[in-house]
Amino acid sequence: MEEQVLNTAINEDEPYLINMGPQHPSTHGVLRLVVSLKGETVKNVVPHIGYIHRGIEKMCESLTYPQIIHLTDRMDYLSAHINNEAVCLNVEKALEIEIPERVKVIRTIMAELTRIQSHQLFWASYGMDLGGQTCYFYGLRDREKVLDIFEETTGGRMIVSYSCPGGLMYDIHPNFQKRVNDFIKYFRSILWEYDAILTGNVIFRERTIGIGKLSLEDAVSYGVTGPSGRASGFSCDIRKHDPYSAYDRVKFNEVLFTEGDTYHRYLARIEEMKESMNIIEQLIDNIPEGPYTVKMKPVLKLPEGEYFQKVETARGELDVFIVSDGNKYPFRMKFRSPNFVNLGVLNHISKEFKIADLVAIAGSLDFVIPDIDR
Amino acid sequence: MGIKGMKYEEFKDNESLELLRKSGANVFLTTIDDVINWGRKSSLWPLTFATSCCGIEMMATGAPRHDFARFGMEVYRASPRQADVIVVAGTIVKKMAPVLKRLYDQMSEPKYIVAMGACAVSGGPFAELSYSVVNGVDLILPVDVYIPGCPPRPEALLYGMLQLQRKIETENIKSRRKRSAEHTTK
Amino acid sequence: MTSEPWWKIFYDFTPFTKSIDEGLRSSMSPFWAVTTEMVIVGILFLLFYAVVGLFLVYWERKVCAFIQNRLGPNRIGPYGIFQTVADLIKLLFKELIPIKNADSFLFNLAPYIVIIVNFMVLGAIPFGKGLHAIDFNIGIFYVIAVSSMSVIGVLLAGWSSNSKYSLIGAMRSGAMIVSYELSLGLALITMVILAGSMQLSVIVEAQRTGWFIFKGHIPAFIAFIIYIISGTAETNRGPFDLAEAESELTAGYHTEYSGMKFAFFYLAEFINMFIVASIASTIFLGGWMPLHIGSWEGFNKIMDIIPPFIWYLGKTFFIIYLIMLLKWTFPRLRIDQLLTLEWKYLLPINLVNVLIMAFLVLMGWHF
Amino acid sequence: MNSVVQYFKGIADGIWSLLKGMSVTNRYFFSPGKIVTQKYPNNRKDLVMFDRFKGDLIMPHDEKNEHKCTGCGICQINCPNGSIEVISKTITTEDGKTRKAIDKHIYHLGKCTFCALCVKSCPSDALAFSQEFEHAVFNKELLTKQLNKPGSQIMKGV
Repeated sequence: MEEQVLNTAINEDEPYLINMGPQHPSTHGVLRLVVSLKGETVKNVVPHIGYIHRGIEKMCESLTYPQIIHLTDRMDYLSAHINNEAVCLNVEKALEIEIPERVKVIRTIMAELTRIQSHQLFWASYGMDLGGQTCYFYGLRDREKVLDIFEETTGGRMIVSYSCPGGLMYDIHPNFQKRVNDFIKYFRSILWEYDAILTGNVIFRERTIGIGKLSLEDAVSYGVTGPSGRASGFSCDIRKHDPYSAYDRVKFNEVLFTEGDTYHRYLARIEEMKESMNIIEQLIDNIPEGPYTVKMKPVLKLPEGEYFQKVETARGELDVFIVSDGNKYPFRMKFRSPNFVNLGVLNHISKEFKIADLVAIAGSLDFVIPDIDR
Repeated sequence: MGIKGMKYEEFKDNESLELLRKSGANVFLTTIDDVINWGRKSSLWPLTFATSCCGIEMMATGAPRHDFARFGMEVYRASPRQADVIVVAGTIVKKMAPVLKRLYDQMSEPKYIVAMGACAVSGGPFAELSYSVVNGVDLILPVDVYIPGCPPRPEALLYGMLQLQRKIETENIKSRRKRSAEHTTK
Repeated sequence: MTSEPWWKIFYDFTPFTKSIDEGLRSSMSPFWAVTTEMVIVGILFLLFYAVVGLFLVYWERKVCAFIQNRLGPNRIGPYGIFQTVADLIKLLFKELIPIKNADSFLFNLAPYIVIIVNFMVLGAIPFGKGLHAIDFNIGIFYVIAVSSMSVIGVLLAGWSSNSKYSLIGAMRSGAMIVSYELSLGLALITMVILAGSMQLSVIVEAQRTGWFIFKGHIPAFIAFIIYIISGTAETNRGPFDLAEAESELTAGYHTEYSGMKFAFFYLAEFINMFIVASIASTIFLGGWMPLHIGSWEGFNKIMDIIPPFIWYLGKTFFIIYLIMLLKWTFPRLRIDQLLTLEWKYLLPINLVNVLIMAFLVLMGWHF
Repeated sequence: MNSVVQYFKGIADGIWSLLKGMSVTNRYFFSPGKIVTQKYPNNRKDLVMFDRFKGDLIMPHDEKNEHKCTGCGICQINCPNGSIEVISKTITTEDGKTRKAIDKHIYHLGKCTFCALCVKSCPSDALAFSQEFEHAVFNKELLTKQLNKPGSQIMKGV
């Protein structure tokens, strides 16, 4: 047995394979990366997925449309509300229902809050990936304040299940506006700490600038969307190009960088938090009065046909595609999840970097594994 | 010894606890057992293992608002050899089940399993319709405490960990040995 | 025993230890007297090791908790001070997993090497006036020589566990410690030039009129910073914790260790930190010497009221806090950046610094 | 010459950025007033959940042990993952009519995802959410609950 061990160990040409995951702190879940190393240099990364494949698309075929909403929460759980919204918008489009203005505005505010809390968690866990544990605590401390807003209005901290076809599950809580205003004031006053601890830190900058460069051509051809794509200069913000809900009436900048390295993917998320706060500020004080839901039929049947809706989640473009045969269940349901597509680029951009850089690159793409596997 | 800040009667499921106590009744709980149990229950180091949404709530429990560290549980070990408890936070699918079993086998005795969230307790939203989800971790591993909720809020997780501490208190050498013998056959 | 009041002992332990030594020597042969003394000192160090180790683990957890806006362990004992005792009890009764295909002799040996090295260094540290196990005339040389041996334990641990993560961790740690040993040594040599002696008790005594960090002004300060950086690297602590980088290598070189063997590594890290801090406080901040400023007699008298070992502990814990603050603020460096930092920045600066210090001492420009 | 300036400028900038980070963490260490930790088991008495918090599904009973559930089974149909089972029976009312009534309203807490579709769809508002969150048990069977209390009756006028 001992000879065997010795023989396998010493071979110059053979790659040194290590398994990152399925249980590994840096993969943020049950992603498995088979990494071939030479010394500490990464030669090849092969992602193995399916460790949390739950068959959500197949399950949707035996659930009614309101029931599907609660499954979409559990795909990309950090953008739970935006996922709900995507399905709802698609169903509403198919049924040709006019949605009250109030609902549109509230959905937009909730979506932007969701984006903020997702990026806060990104900041927290990215700091932890790079070894700065304190970031994790500061990020989650501020995230709790968003979760409080969610919980007060929807009854769920993170899995909100707030939208439903035709409107919202409940009206907003009377405290909603005050809490959101308080949060924005607080968060604006605390953002400089994020810069002092991580963004400006010389070690952090050394670790991230110039690492894992993704060119614009590659970003387009791999279909990398969201902040990761926009850091490479790929103008792919659906809120801007194909506005839904209340995005057509707010002013905001699409965060675009051209460098496309790990640092700018990180920076894109920090800037997006600020833009999200701008969007919320424009909407929060003039939520139009009106009903919070449209009276719907007890059993929703989509007319026969194919329906498509895309939204911008915190990680990129989420497409929902429904094929209906006129029944109360969808005939086929397909989600184009941003994480799955973004994962494809990992091998391309992490070659010839160190193993520590692989962690930084994978962290900057900000995976949510259940969204990859669905 | 009990749990600081919460009375015995305020806990749920005291019946199962009494049953556990009785099962080891022919061996007296010695002072040594008490001391060992005190050590074990006061320093439960969890494995960093999270599959889905419940993992984020577990992270939130470690965050300043709820602070796992007060119970001495903030030492998340990435290596299963050094961990004491797996908090199964999230769905376990059939591809992941052997990996989880292996992680459990790699842990050193004494080891505990907490099923956190609907998916780990019973398969949750995926139990009926999905073709790939294990309907509850208790099918593959001996679970000590079940924490329902989807996902359970951090306080609920803390409550579950207090329940686990109470369970550890009832153990003695004999029941410990019996338990580990059962585990290896399962 | 002298006729001085009993509390005088806290200011000077020399008469106390001397009387014990004389008592022993009068009742038995010199060989047995020395052996008995060694055993007593060994037991005392063992106790000290456990207490300081446990306290530092607790202290670290509390410090990071306060930095991170939370409470930290507070449920076991008042303010949670028995938290680490509970950890110890748990680890004592935890299963030790034998690793298949591991080199079991080296695998079991590695934690002990780390621990033994720790003990050897502890012996050379002056904890207070007269509280000094061995007072070498080459004290600093001994400390540098012995403390660099702990890397052997780490390398053995990583190599013998036959795990890929462990091996990478061990190799990183090897490369790191070998290079940082240089700056550590040079930073100390800078101060040896100023002190004119390698004997730790002489160095402390030389700081009676002012600590070296003030005496040697700029070069001493640079040496202090370099010493803290390389000392942190030497102890494998963040931001230089590459050998056990959790997000990259799960637990680095001690991935496969469980139970008490893991606890040895865990404790050794903290004792190492204590050693680095106490050497820093001895050489830069005057060890047990109270804060004295030149010829201010009154001020010096007031400072003398506080017993020396309190001074020593205070300074040491200040530096430990500094090292902890570093760990809990900064992200981790990459291995090539770590070596760049050493070879491109610290080493050249250090060499120039040694020259400047020598020049200062020659010209007599220090205070 | 330029590279020498760059070298020292790099060092100075680096140290400055590190000091900025350390000042933040150091400030938090010395301001214990900013600690946000809630002491959970000790603050149970005054721990109030938000009123919309979904902790547990309940069937409110009034003091006469009466509930509003008619046993129609709409909640069971609407539940996406089968955590509700309605077992109904036929009873004969006082005026001689036979009608459907609830026998057992079984709720699997271990499966529930708190999507609130049952509460929203109930035509007679018989279901509600409670703020209870302490559910952890040692025995999985205890998570299956019967929501209607034994011997309970349907409320008049529902």
